Amino acid sequence: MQVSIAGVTFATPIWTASGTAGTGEEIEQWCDPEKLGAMVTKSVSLKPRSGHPYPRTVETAGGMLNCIGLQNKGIEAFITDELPRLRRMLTRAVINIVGESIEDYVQLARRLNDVEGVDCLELNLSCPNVARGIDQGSDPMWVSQCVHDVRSATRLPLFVKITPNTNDIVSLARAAADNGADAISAINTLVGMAINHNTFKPRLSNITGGLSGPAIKPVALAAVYKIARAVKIPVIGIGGIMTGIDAAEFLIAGASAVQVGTALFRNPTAPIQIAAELAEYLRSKGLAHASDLVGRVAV
Amino acid sequence: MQVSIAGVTFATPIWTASGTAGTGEEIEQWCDPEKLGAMVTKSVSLKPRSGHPYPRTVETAGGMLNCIGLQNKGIEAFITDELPRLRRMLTRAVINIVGESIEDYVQLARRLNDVEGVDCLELNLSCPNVARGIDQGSDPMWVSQCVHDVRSATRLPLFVKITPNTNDIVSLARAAADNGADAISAINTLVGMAINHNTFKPRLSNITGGLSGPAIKPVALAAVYKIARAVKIPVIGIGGIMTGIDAAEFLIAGASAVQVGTALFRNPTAPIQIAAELAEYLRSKGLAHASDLVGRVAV
Amino acid sequence: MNHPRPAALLWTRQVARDVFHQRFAEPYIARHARAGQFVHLLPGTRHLFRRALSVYATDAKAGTFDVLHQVLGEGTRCLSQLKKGQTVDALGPLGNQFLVPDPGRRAILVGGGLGMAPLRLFALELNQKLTKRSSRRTALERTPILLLGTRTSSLAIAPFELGGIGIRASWASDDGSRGFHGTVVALLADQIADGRIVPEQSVVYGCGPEPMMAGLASLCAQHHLPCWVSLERSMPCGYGVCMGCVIRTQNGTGYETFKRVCRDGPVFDSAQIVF
Amino acid sequence: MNHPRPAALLWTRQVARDVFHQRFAEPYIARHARAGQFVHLLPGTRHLFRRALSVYATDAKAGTFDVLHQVLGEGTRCLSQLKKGQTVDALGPLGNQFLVPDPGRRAILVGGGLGMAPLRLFALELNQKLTKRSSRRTALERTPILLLGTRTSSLAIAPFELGGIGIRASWASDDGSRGFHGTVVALLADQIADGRIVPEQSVVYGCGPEPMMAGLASLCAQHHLPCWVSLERSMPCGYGVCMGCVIRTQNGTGYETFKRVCRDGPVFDSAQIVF
Ligand SMILES: Cc1cc2nc3c(=O)[nH]c(=O)nc-3n(C[C@H](O)[C@H](O)[C@H](O)COP(=O)(O)OP(=O)(O)OC[C@H]3O[C@@H](n4cnc5c(N)ncnc54)[C@H](O)[C@@H]3O)c2cc1C
Ligand SMILES: Cc1cc2nc3c(=O)[nH]c(=O)nc-3n(C[C@H](O)[C@H](O)[C@H](O)COP(=O)(O)OP(=O)(O)OC[C@H]3O[C@@H](n4cnc5c(N)ncnc54)[C@H](O)[C@@H]3O)c2cc1C
Ligand SMILES: Cc1cc2nc3c(=O)[nH]c(=O)nc-3n(C[C@H](O)[C@H](O)[C@H](O)COP(=O)(O)O)c2cc1C
Ligand SMILES: Cc1cc2nc3c(=O)[nH]c(=O)nc-3n(C[C@H](O)[C@H](O)[C@H](O)COP(=O)(O)O)c2cc1C
Ligand code: FES
Ligand code: FES
Repeated sequence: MQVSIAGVTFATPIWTASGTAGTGEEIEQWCDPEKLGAMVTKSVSLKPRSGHPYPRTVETAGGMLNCIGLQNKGIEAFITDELPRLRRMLTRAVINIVGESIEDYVQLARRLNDVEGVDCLELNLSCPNVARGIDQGSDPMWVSQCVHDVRSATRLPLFVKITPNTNDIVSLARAAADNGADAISAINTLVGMAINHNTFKPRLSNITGGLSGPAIKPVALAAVYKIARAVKIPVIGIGGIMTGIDAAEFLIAGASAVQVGTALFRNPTAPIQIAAELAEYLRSKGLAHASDLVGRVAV
Repeated sequence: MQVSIAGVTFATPIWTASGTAGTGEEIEQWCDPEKLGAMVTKSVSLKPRSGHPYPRTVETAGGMLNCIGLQNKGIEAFITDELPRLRRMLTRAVINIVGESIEDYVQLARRLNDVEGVDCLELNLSCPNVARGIDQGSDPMWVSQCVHDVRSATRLPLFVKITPNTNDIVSLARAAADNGADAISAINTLVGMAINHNTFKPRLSNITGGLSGPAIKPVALAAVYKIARAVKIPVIGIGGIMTGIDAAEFLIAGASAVQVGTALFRNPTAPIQIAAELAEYLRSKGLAHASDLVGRVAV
Repeated sequence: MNHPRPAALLWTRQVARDVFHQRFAEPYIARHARAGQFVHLLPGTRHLFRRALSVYATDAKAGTFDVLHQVLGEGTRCLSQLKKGQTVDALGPLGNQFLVPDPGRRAILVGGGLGMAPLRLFALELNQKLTKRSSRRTALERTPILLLGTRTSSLAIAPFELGGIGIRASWASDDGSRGFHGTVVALLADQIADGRIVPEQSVVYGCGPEPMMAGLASLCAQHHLPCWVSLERSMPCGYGVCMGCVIRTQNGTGYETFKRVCRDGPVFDSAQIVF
Repeated sequence: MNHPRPAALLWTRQVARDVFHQRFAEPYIARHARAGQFVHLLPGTRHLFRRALSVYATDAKAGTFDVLHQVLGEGTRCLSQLKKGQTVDALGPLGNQFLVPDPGRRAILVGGGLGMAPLRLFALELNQKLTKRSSRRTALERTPILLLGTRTSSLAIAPFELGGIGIRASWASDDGSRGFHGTVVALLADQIADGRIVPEQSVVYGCGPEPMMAGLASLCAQHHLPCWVSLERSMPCGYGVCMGCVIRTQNGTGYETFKRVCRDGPVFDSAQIVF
């Protein structure tokens, strides 16, 4: 099930998604790291962030909303406290970074250049829970500039995570690909809201949040399909993956690997289980490698 | 439960959504028309359209995809075959029109000016299943021009149905409001896809389709909330409404009325049931009118 | 005004591997359902769509209707696991029906697998109607001919209670383990060839998998044999509003290119259909 | 490596309107769970999130654990309707635990409604531990004091099996229908005022609705009485990865502003919390 992306090999195409598996410490107790394709860390910013107050999550039909608001220790504490353990973990470490400006992203990328234990970078250009997260991330010009500048600042394999809150996700993917991204991660969450009909209050402290889970799988699959046909770099599929069959569908649509997010909340061993199911599926189809499935969609 | 929008009164704020209740003939056998706030008809185009081949629908987690492709008789047959019965039906007739160009919309609006039985027009500027449906509909300039031109061509109350496949639905709503729309209908479906993991084929003949149902309710609610705060005209909420409580949440978010779509497939009496549940909810809150709930969200 | 109705399960009988015969109490459907029509059942709260099942039997006096279904996915599994006394939410009866043959023509019922379900009810209807007007009819017209196909003998499900009225099925099996060796369409061709079935004095009614219906349609077209087929589609609504369940029609243009199986069918003149 | 475990229902007892006491067979949780910890149960396939319930009792030998829960919504309803022998998917034990008082201090357990559940297990743990080292302890330290609050007498649920080890609850009720007339926090204030509880020789352990915990925290702060509270949050994951279940902390800045109830808690020093 090994896959190779941007010259890095991953034990399986099933990875954890940013913000849904902490920084490794917790997930290590449930998943054998050697069986994890990669650990994608929670977005880290330059400065520590408190995130939004409680309530931060709500269950919706087939999905959930969150407005965590990027609570994280900041890059320095991350490097001191988290990276050493991540380095010891026998899986790939994909460090997801988030900024408020292009300069932030560049600085974060530079800082991670100098340290050990970082296998790849993932730029979160798509957080719906911070001011301007979507405004910037849905502007192909801004994405071009941001990826271009980060690319100049680092030699690390660079994944760019883009937003589905757009009329044209393909342009965003192209903007990233044309400026040196090594892969596109798609998708982040959709903007959504829930209201308490008794109190008339929004169910999230930040009023709106990001929708994830099986509910958005069709949106993610369409995005991956379109992006995979439009760019030459690999696509990493994300959105509502709960089973090995779901993962297979993303590979068929054109993803070279997938990330598992919300499924981890329900089941801390989800990535391992999904990988096992995918392996079984590949066997049943007589396919030797996961890559044999990639982009096989029959249209 | 009576509501008034653009000078037209509706028996209840619970209407049917375009494309989900036919043209009245079928729904009449299940719903007492007097208890329906309005019947919004399937989109009608200038020329007859065959729509896309089967398969056109697929169930997804908490929702469904469709690529009907606007199968309809065309405006002339619609006026001859359908409108007379609609006129006899004791409910409001909202005629939903769809075109490929602004000129199409103008012509359709003009044609419906001359005939009787049309209470309101709804412009479908948001169909994901036809070429350019979303490209045009997600461009605020195009929406401005289209609404402006249609407004000049008709005196009928004008509702504009906009797409959620955008990074900025508020701009689309503003474009419509600033050019004479009487209300904003939000939302249409989200672009999505499903793949058969056995055959590797897309599950829809048109590859991608529109996602509707409870899965998209959070996206719809966020759209309604934002639009209601940005424009002065009424908002008509659409997306995943299955119960009276769902409808109440849309009113609280700022909708003056709602449309019920996918719920009709599961239950042909859904609008009547939802209206009864909403009435019960209003009673339980000690509210006399549905309008007492509109925009009451506590932020 | 029609409405969804709770139908209470009276019993479930497993009649083959994964195939279940169930009887529900619901007087309205029991009274109104005709052969070819279907009920649209909500198998549980998890599903958005209902599941369509042909009406297999009715008892207007007792107020019951039967279905015969094969467990394919989640929906039919839920149904098969219902407990006695539990209810399902049912719409129906929906769709059009099999119409009796014109005078002088005999009904040839051709079923594949579970497709036999609506044909069985039709055989009973025919028997009843033809008995009433038996004075003006020949014996030949009276008794429908029933041809049933199965993959193999062990999967064959015989329609229940037809023996009592003198209707017996001729079987065809793909592997020759039961009756004619070949498809049921080949069996029909065989019976036409040897004169047992006379096209000018017959009308064919078919129900089964789509490839079989296509084969049946083309055989009948060849022999100028009128042929009605019952078709299946995934049905989001079942009552005509979603336009999801469409079939392509011959010579149709524009809006008429596609018809709705749930409301314009499920029974179609096979000559009208593009398979 | 830990993993989700199927826990089989042994029995359900309804102990009040909408309140159920259930025993599950699951040896690992039975052996490892400590007072204050919780299990995270998947009530059925319809729900995305699990539901957190405090461990109410354990029997390491028999390999069982108990929960006590009130039916609030779909999740707890599903649980309450489980049939004997059916399993739920369980994570656990999760979270931190109540720690025994420092020497010279007596445990005052203050519970509101179902909040009594983890306190009951803690009372048993304390009893066991203190019995072992009883030679070095005074009787005063030995027996925890248990104060329980209820809205009204008819809703009061007494913790089971504590009588046998000599721990008896003092009750407070909002309407005076059982024991002290007032909240359980007022009862504690009362017992401090009349000297039955000596702040310098006590540690408070509270579990109950958040407003009650806030009141308890502020009373204890006033009397410089150490106070541990068990808190509740909606918990998407329950094991620390989602950052959804947070509580605001005193003096916390940046990342430290919010702590996770599921992993940093659910038991917190009340002085650290901003209610
Ligand atoms: C008019 C009509 C009459 C029918 N009569 C019978 C009958 O008497 N006995 C019987 O066993 N089956 C019958 N079917 C087929 C039956 O509806 C499907 O087998 C059933 O819907 C499968 O549902 P599932 O949840 O078990 O399977 P899944 O595969 O999980 O269903 C997934 C989706 O596909 C749809 N679907 C899958 N297969 C079919 C199919 N062949 N036809 C239509 N929709 C499908 C379902 O509605 C659902 O939306 C009939 C279908 C139609 C349209
Ligand atoms: C550490 C911990 C221990 C708990 N111990 C117990 C116990 O021993 N007995 C008991 O009856 N209850 C306990 N609860 C509360 C219990 O988890 C909720 O009552 C339950 O989740 C409600 O689920 P529902 O589906 O029935 O209700 P719904 O209201 O339908 O739940 C909807 C959503 O809200 C969440 N939710 C709703 N209320 C609460 C709440 N008060 N706390 C946390 N999440 C909530 C649910 O997880 C779910 O995501 C505990 C909670 C926590 C965090
Ligand atoms: C609680 C939560 C927190 C998240 N935090 C981040 C984050 O910090 N950075 C990021 O790039 N994506 C974040 N995401 C988005 C996920 O990585 C993923 O893109 C999205 O949830 C869709 O996948 P899923 O449906 O499998 O959850 C978060 C998602 C959730 C549910
Ligand atoms: C099968 C189907 C057909 C639809 N056809 C149309 C249409 O012709 N015109 C239109 O404006 N919207 C159409 N819609 C969109 C609905 O009117 C509605 O905006 C959307 O489905 C969201 O609402 P819901 O979740 O309640 O279904 C269609 C939706 C479905 C499911
Ligand atoms: S199933 Fe909806 S039109 Fe036939
Ligand atoms: S519930 Fe996920 S971090 Fe606590």
